[in-house]
Amino acid sequence: MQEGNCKMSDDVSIEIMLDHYRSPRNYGNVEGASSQITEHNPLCGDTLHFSIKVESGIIEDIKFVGQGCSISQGAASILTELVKGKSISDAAAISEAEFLSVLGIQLGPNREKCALLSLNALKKCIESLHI
Amino acid sequence: MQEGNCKMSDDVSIEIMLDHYRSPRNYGNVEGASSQITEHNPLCGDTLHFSIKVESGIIEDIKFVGQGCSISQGAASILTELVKGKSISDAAAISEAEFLSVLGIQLGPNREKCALLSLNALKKCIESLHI
Amino acid sequence: MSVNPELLKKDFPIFENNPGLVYLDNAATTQKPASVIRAVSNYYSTVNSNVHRGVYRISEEATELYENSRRKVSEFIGSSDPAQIVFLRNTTEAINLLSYTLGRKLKKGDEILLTEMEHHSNLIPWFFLREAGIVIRYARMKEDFTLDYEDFMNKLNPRTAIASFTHVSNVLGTINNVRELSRMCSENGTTSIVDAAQSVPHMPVDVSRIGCDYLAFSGHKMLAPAGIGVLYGRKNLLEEMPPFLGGGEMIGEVTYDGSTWAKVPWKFEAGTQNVEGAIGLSAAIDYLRSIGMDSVRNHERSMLDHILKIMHTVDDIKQFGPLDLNKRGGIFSFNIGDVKPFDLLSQATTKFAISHSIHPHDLAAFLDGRNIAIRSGHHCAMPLMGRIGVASTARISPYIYNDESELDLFFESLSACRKAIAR
Amino acid sequence: MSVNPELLKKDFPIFENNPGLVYLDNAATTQKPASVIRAVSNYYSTVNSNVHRGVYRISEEATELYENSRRKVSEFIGSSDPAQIVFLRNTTEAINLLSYTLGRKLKKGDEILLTEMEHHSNLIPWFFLREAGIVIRYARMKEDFTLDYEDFMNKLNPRTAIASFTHVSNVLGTINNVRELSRMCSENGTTSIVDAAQSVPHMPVDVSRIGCDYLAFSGHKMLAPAGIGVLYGRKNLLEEMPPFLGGGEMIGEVTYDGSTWAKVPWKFEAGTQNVEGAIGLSAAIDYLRSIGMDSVRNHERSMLDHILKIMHTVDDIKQFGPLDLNKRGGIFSFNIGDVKPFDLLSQATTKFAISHSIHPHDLAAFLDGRNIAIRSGHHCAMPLMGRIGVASTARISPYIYNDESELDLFFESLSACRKAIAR
Ligand SMILES: Cc1ncc(COP(=O)(O)O)c(C=O)c1O
Ligand SMILES: Cc1ncc(COP(=O)(O)O)c(C=O)c1O
Repeated sequence: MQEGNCKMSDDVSIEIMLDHYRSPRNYGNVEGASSQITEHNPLCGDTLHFSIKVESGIIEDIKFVGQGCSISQGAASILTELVKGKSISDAAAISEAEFLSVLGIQLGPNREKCALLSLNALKKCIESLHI
Repeated sequence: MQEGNCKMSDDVSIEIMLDHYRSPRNYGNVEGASSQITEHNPLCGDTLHFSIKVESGIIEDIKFVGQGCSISQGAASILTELVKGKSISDAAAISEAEFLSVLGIQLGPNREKCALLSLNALKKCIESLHI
Repeated sequence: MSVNPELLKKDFPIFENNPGLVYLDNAATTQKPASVIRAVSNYYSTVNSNVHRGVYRISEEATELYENSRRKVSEFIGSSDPAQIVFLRNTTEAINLLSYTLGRKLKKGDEILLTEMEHHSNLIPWFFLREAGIVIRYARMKEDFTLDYEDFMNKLNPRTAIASFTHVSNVLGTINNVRELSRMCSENGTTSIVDAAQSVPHMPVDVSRIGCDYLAFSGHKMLAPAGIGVLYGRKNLLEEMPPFLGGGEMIGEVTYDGSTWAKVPWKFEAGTQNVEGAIGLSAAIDYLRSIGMDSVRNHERSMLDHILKIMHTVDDIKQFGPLDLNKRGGIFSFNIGDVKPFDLLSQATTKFAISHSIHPHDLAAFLDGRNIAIRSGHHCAMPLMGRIGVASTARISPYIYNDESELDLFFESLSACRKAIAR
Repeated sequence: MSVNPELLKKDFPIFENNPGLVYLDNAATTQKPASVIRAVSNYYSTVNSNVHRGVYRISEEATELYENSRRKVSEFIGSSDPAQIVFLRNTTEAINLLSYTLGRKLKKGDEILLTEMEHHSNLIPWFFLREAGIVIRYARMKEDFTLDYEDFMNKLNPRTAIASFTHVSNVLGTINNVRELSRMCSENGTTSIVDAAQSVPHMPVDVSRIGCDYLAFSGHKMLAPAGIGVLYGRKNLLEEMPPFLGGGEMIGEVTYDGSTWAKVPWKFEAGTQNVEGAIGLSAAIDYLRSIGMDSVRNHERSMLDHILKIMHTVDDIKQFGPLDLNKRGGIFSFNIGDVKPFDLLSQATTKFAISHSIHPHDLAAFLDGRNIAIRSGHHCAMPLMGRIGVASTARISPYIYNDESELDLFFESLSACRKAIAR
């Protein structure tokens, strides 16, 4: 999205995001998932479904399916790579600011919500493990 | 009210109004009234009570009592003089514009209501004759 | 007179401060001409004060300006009496006022008839009444994106207390024949309400010709400030209604034990009013009148004509709205490829499939990079999105300051976007 | 820092355009400094657009300005979270929102406790609930025009669901100890609501110190535009409440069959918001902060001190308000002579009697002739007028741009008026 309203501090980040959008990693459904969740941003209809498999507190597997803009879908793909193999407590501790800086694209307040949908969905997915 | 917010087109009119306010004509209650009414302007609390005696369609007697600003009370006094002896149909036909021009003072929209309270009260008083 | 966008644009300071800005989101809100901005700041700088009560010059003058604005609105929409014009915040508040006040008289099983193409503002206020057992029904939209009048007629029945319908759909552009709908309602003894948020700013609207009972619109969509909107209602109906908000200005007399109400329209204007908003709206009407509402309508019609002619330069484009220009306001919703609603089952079981669709948000973001402002999303009409089978759409809605060259630029940019981000 | 009215006056264009205007009706509405006027017109000229949804630059910037205004308001009144700040039209709408939403949960026989000194905006919305069998009670005012706290306490009982009270009376100037009242409410399990229309503009107000559940005020009384007001509510309470107005922006998800709601505060902001109003309010807060709310309060206190010292230069003057400056905001209501409520019996039976009273309207009209703007009437507090035994009063309410010389001129003119029109 070379000309998007992300203030493109980093063209490379945008290319990475678009690559994830076009070829999403970890796309699908984890078999025998420990937890799964469907979240969407009612304001724009972006939807994400995460399924995770947790063993001894470690995210052994994570997959997503979804529909929405390049930011929401690309970020979701990036997030799966980021947390796979991490402990659920480490994953749950990722702050919004941290995740945005991982993405590396400057977003306005309205599109930040797209980028953060995946992080919030994952956190809810982890929370629901304990219920 | 030499310095009032009436745009004093006519100092004489103001003096007349003030004179009526200070020494109201036809002040009191008509004995054996054909109709009477209490009206007030809720926006400022100005109150007027009219009583009229009508015979063969002629306003034989009219009196008022009231409380309020010089405009509402002075105008009421002037109105009693104006309609006494007139037919009820003539009295009922007096338009707001006509009455304002009789008073001869230019008033803003908010104070016009004070001046017109008496006319509206009289009209209601006449209407209720027919009920 | 025909509209000269290039000339008009000079009246709008935002374009001077944002050189090259192509603003195509006018169905959301419009820009403000200098004359409106000036009317508001002049008010602050000369006679700003509380209206209706002050016995001093600036308050009398402010009152005059406020009530003159009411008269101007009244004339502008063909109302026979300024007392039929209630100043509120916006269309949304107007429809809520109606749902709260008219809703009180409804009984369990009474029906409210809406259409499938309503904005949330003409849905949610009525949803509230479901708690009381009121039934909501929807007149269907046809395949050509116009309203199914027969279905509307069929759904009008002795229990239909209220029908509320949009004049122009903010998604499809569809112009409904509100005169005909109001007539059907009136014959059925049904109260008719017109959501005119997308019509009053864009075409001549005459309530006496339409014959509806109520009509609502917003200032901010017609060059005026936000925070000011209008409810038109037949005087006798407004008089019968209970008040909505209670407070200063809307009362007759108050004791600790109770209160009487002021006359209409003031009965519905509780608290300190947005006087500057009303004055701004009046200035906006002056501006629109100087152009002429027929000219505004003709301009938008020719813009839409141009759009429908050149849209196919963009591959995979799909548009949502009637193709008959007589039945369509200047609104163009579209997608590139299929932007389907999410469906977990189909999506999770099939392997991720390359599609040619571009999500509307990506379109809007890309176009923003070229200084073109368009809307993307559900346009506050989520149920309609489902009805037309999409998750969301992109939308452009030109106004008097837009011209064909901007539309050409827009379509060129769409094609460029398709190349850049289609997957 | 002490307030320099002469200097501040230069910031307000209305005084330049009305040389010699002595504006003493600030409890009704205040004038607007150039910085506020500029903030509004700058918005129109740079980033005017719809907030929250637009995926384009000016909409993102407008959203940021709007939400920054919310943060600023939140800090200004000591709220711990901007989500506790709901933008509405004015105090009146805020209290109606509460009466409609909280009122739904009340049962026949439940009580609402008000005080005898409330504005119509904090009376009528509660009166509406009487239809449902809700009982309204009033805490008494004492002879010195302060609230009878014992009576308030005594009237709090297990049925008291809600207590709503003014922080500063717009007629008497009485400052109520809302911290104490909120504490009593909270101990009794009663929801506390503070009408802060006359306090937030005039003194430091800190909701966390007060400890109330809700608090409401209006922008136009604190240098900001009309059409923007604030409801503060504890977040958990706002979250529990049902929505008030339905429409765009306040929803989660909508189908033809129902809807979910957005998070607070947006749940309560249906329809297109008054963004320019919020931006103007933010600029007004900047202006007030640059002076300091302590300084504003001290200035008004010294103005009132001066008033109470020189008022007796006018014969037959009677004032209505506490004499203790610690318990009184900058509001001075008075009459010349007795301005009694109308009483047909006594008036019609006695012959017309010369009295020394001057009706407040005549005072105001006379003073207007000298370019002094004061208020006269019932000040939207009719029941209180009866309680203090008058038909109406005159009132002055100085603000930061008024100085002692204006007060002196005012009292001289009062004396002149007495000579000219007493009967
Ligand atoms: C104490 C008090 N409460 C409420 C209000 C109502 O404020 P608004 O008209 O801005 O809603 C006012 C002012 O008019 C007031 O003085
Ligand atoms: C058809 C329609 N109805 C109602 C509304 C609501 O208008 P507002 O947000 O000004 O209340 C809009 C615009 O958002 C609209 O397009």
